Amino acid sequence: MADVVATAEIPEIVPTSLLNDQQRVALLRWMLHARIFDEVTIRLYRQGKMFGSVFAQIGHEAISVGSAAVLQPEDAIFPMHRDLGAHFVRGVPLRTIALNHLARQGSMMRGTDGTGHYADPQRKLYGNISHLGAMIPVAVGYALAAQLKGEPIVVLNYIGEGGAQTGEFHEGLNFAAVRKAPFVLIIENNQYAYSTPTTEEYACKKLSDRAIGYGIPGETIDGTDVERVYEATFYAVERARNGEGPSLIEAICMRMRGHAEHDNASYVPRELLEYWKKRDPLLRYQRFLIDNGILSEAEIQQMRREIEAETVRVLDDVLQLPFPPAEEAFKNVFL
Amino acid sequence: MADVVATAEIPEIVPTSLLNDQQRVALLRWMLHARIFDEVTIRLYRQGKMFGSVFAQIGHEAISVGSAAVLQPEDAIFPMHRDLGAHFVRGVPLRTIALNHLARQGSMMRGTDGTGHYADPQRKLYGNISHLGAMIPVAVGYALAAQLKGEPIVVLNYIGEGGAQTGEFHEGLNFAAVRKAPFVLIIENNQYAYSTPTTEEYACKKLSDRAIGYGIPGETIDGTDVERVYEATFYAVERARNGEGPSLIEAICMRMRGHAEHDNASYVPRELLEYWKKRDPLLRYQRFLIDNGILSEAEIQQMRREIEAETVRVLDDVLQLPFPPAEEAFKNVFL
Amino acid sequence: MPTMTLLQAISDALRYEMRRDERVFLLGEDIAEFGGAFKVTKGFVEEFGKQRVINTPISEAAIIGGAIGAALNGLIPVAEMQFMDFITNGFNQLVNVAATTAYRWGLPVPIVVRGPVGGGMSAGPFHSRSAEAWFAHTPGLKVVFPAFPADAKGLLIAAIRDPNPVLFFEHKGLYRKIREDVPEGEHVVPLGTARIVRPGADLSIIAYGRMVHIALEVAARLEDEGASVEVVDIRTLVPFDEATVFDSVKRTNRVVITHEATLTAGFGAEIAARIADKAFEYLDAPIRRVAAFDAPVPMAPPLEQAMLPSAEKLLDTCRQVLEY
Amino acid sequence: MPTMTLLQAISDALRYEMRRDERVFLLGEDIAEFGGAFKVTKGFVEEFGKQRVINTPISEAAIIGGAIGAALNGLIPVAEMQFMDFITNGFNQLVNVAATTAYRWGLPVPIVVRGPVGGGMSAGPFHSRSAEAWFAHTPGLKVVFPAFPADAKGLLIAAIRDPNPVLFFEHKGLYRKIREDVPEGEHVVPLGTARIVRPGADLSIIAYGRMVHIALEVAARLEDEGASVEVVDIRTLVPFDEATVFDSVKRTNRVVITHEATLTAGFGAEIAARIADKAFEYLDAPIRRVAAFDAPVPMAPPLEQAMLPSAEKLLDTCRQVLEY
Ligand SMILES: Cc1ncc(C[n+]2csc(CCOP(=O)(O)OP(=O)(O)O)c2C)c(N)n1
Ligand SMILES: Cc1ncc(C[n+]2csc(CCOP(=O)(O)OP(=O)(O)O)c2C)c(N)n1
Ligand SMILES: [Mg+2]
Ligand SMILES: [Mg+2]
Repeated sequence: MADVVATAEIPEIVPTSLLNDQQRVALLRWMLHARIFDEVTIRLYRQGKMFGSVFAQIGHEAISVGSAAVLQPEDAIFPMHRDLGAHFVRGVPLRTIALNHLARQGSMMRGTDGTGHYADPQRKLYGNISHLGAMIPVAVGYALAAQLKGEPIVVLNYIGEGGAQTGEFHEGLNFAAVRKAPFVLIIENNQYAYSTPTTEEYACKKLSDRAIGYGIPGETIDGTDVERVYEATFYAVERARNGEGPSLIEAICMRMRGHAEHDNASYVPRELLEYWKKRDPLLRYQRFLIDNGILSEAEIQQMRREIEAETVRVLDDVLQLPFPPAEEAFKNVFL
Repeated sequence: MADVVATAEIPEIVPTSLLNDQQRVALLRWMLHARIFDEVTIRLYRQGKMFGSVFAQIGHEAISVGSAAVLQPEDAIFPMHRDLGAHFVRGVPLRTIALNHLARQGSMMRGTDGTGHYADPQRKLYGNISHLGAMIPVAVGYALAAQLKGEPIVVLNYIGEGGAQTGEFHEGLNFAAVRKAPFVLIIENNQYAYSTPTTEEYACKKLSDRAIGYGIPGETIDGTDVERVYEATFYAVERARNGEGPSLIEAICMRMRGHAEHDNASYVPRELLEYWKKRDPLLRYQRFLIDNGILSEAEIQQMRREIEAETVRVLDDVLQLPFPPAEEAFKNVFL
Repeated sequence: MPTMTLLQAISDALRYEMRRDERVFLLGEDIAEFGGAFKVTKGFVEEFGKQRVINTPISEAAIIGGAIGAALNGLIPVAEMQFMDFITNGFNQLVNVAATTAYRWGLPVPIVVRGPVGGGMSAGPFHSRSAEAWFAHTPGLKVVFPAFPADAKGLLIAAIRDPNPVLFFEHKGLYRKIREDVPEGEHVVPLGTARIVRPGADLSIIAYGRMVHIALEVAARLEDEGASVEVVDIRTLVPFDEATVFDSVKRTNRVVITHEATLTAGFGAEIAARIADKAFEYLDAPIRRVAAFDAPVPMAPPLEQAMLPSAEKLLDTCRQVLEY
Repeated sequence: MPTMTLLQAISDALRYEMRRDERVFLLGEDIAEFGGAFKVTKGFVEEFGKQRVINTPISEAAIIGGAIGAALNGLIPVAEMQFMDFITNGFNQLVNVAATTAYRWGLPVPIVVRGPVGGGMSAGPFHSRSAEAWFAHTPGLKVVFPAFPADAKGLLIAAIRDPNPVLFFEHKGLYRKIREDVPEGEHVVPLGTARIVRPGADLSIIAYGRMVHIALEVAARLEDEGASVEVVDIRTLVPFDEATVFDSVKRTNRVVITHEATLTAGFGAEIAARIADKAFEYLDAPIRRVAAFDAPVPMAPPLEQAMLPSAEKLLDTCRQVLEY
């Protein structure tokens, strides 16, 4: 893999006619939000000020942002653990995200859980659980219910290429296909499942080829090109909304950090990271926007500064907050 | 489905150059054994003399017999619940089969379980458990162990098209593919999972297309042509033995009886059964052997009579035997 | 009041709830045209259509996970396991997704997972398991195990209306065997209420499911021997009605607990432990349990009868405790 | 004797067995070059190669099922769950295949499934569960839960040599916290033997896993209050060493049982039930249990501390029982 990649080209951003410039700026803003949240929490983690794990999603921003941006507010989204971008797209306030991630007083999860595991039913966002694959059947069931109720919504769900090897991936996707559920599944193939390279996870060329075995469309795309992700998701969502059933999209990217911040990822070959650094979804999109006169370098820097200041402020703030009180432990086991 | 099929042709037996006439006669004998065992147990069931369920495999004989016949004695086989033919091919005595099916004293399972759930480790035959799909990872593990030990054996495993929708199908087959385990999986697609037609089980055209998503060869074949089954299995087994990894074969057939004998299968369209009756794997092979001068009608009838007499005698005999004594219940929970 | 079998009462509850509330729908293997392996949903597809009576692939994780997702989207799914044994293939969905959603998200997951359990019909190790204790040990799941048709109806209706995930165990040996008058229409038995099915003064048998009937048989035989035996049907394991059980023990001072599940770490242990803690001073004899021998459920009748708890074993144990 | 942490002792047992018997091999997620999430198998791939230290896809059913199959073909697999919580995804393989094979086929399934469990480090509901009772209630599975490094080594070696499937629970809170002398080389602790880790006369605390250490702490504090408290580490849940436990209770006449798993239908109930049956006449006080509150394990420290059993709660309960 490392050899193949070292000599590989950096693909150009393939602009889609589905987006206007205002939307493009929004995409960048969400990607910046995600990237900066990671940068700030990584810093806090190093300073020993974080709580819980930091699953950075650096390298994934184009996937969660480009796909979530396609959805309507009524559509539902079931992100995985590197989809912070999608949370921003759905309009979850930074403070809410921070409260939940850090399990602080005021978190929707009352301290029972943390990271991105929360649900925001108003925004139709349902977080993952740790068990990889578990949310696929659940997201399919959500889509099935919409179908039964005659509501024209679509459910967008994500899984890592590692999680795609779970039994629940198979059962969920097959069930969706049989019922023609309005369901789109994006595999975020970031080359590793924790320390395990794709060669030890599966043996097919493209994971989107799994779609053939479910009788649904499948496509493998550049997951570092937010426009490409938007476009592929757009057609899959349209298809689902039209009652034509689910689709599978494999978006290729690279996990640019360790599995979580405790992991220095020394098992990842240097050249691989070098290559993918050049394919950074955020930087390339910034360049694209500048080259096309949509934003200036200065405007982007300004945006960055604002988001960074806000992120630092919110995280610092939230870190000052106490954890929820002990009594919360005894509530809501049953409703 | 029913419409498509009503006008469909009955395929000719496609003779394989891999078989000589002596082997062909053996194939017929095993198929007859399987068929007659079903006929006799169905009769006993109707007379209220059977014990446990009768999962007839009428319509499946070419699959279990044609594939199992490829194996060497050192190879291992993990049949499903309609693979009685494979038990005969492996050389399990009729009496042993009957003792186990009927959970009688002398059964290898000591009365703890019945039907084809037994294992005969000498013959490298490991029965299924009821939970569909469960034996796939187990069979893969068996193959993996052979690989680790450097033993050039192959593991042949079977699953219904219904069982192919379980998570364990996915996890098992993917694991086999990643490890290039010497493993061959045959999906016996008999159009129904209990009452559920294939349209409510999966949405792809051919289940062998699932192989693409595992990066292994896949092929859909006529499961009513024992020569075709032999040939397809032969090349898959050869490939596995050469260290080239697993294969997936989908063998198309029809379940000619109910799910088990309590079920009159009224949900199956008449025309479908009419069509498949003409495609009977046993009768067509008999005709083929006669047409090619390999056996005469009379010889076949003679064979049939002998096997039937033996089957009736053994089953009658075994049915006279007591169940194992109660004390067996308390043994072997742990070894 | 019509007379119904346990099976009919369960069908009746499902039909009643589906008529009353169009959010209720069913999913499972072979439940549509075929009406399910035990015919609990026979005729349902004709009345409610294939949208509300959904045949699924053989994918228990998809069935249970799908039910959870549909519940999150406002529906009330009742999932059938063809045999409860197969719940092991959807185990993760129940214990990790369904059981934690209220706690973590504050959102209701009003699903019911129901199906046949239990032994006694030579169905072998994979069609006979009594698995309720796994779920009773999983906070966030309710566990119901009726013994009588009227209770089955009332409890199933309560389970469907409960905002929490409920496991509903139906002993297949009782499906067509037990018959009684069942209230027509609305009939709710609140979860978490035990019932004294036979009052007595000298000994309490605490039971659920099929063992309630065996306990009644044993109580009748002991009456002939001059002992007055109370039988308490706990009906739901979670929530557990401590008050009724403790009250019984406090009156009789002797207790035998029985279930068909295997002994070790079965739910009977929990009942015994609670009594040994909170009703300790009322006990005049050791707490005994009568349960299955710790083994898979074997198929051949002599083995199965030996492995499962029987009236004889229960009778014997009751005599010992009475004589203690 | 070298001093080892619990984690080192576990690595040592694995290494020792792999050197001794080439049929022993490992499989699990990230266990090869990476050495596993907790580094139990660090350096193993270098010594034993990628054939005997197998990285798997994220497929717990394939890991456990694969182990079973390899065992049927003559090898001795030790499967790691990255966290024992994920065993729910391979549950069916354990309870239906592994647990029934000896009974049905008379064939050994010498697998060990091991991995980290337990709470106390803010790891949340999906990385903290203590799931041993599910398996203790499944006949055909052995269940081991060591508290000390030397025991962990000796029990793991015994587990690997056992012809039956064994679940081996390692409390991750003890991995690097507990350190003691561990015999080099051969060291076997037979499964099914409890150990009195502190003798006493007035009260028996029956514990396993992390709670043994808390029990010792509590016993020390009670000594200052003039009470002599015995601590029994059961070490294996299945098989269960009744003799040692009963003997202790018969001497002290008072008992408190504790585990980190949630209370209801936890293994403590089984211990209580057995004592309430077979050691009833020796009891001078109710049997009390100290366990986790019936909820998922929450993440935020105040909640988690409140939910898990603590030294304070154990102390309190012991005082009550002593004063009874
Ligand atoms: C069922 C299950 N098994 C194991 C784990 C432990 N685990 C957490 S993340 C991870 C790797 C995930 O890889 P992938 O799905 O590719 O997502 P990525 O982290 O690479 O984005 C593993 C093995 C888990 N969470 N769930
Ligand atoms: C995991 C699981 N779920 C449900 C069942 C109940 N069941 C037994 S056989 C069967 C249908 C099997 O269909 P298929 O795999 O196509 O095999 P066939 O009987 O058609 O040969 C079902 C649903 C089971 N045995 N295992
Ligand atoms: Mg990955
Ligand atoms: Mg079928």
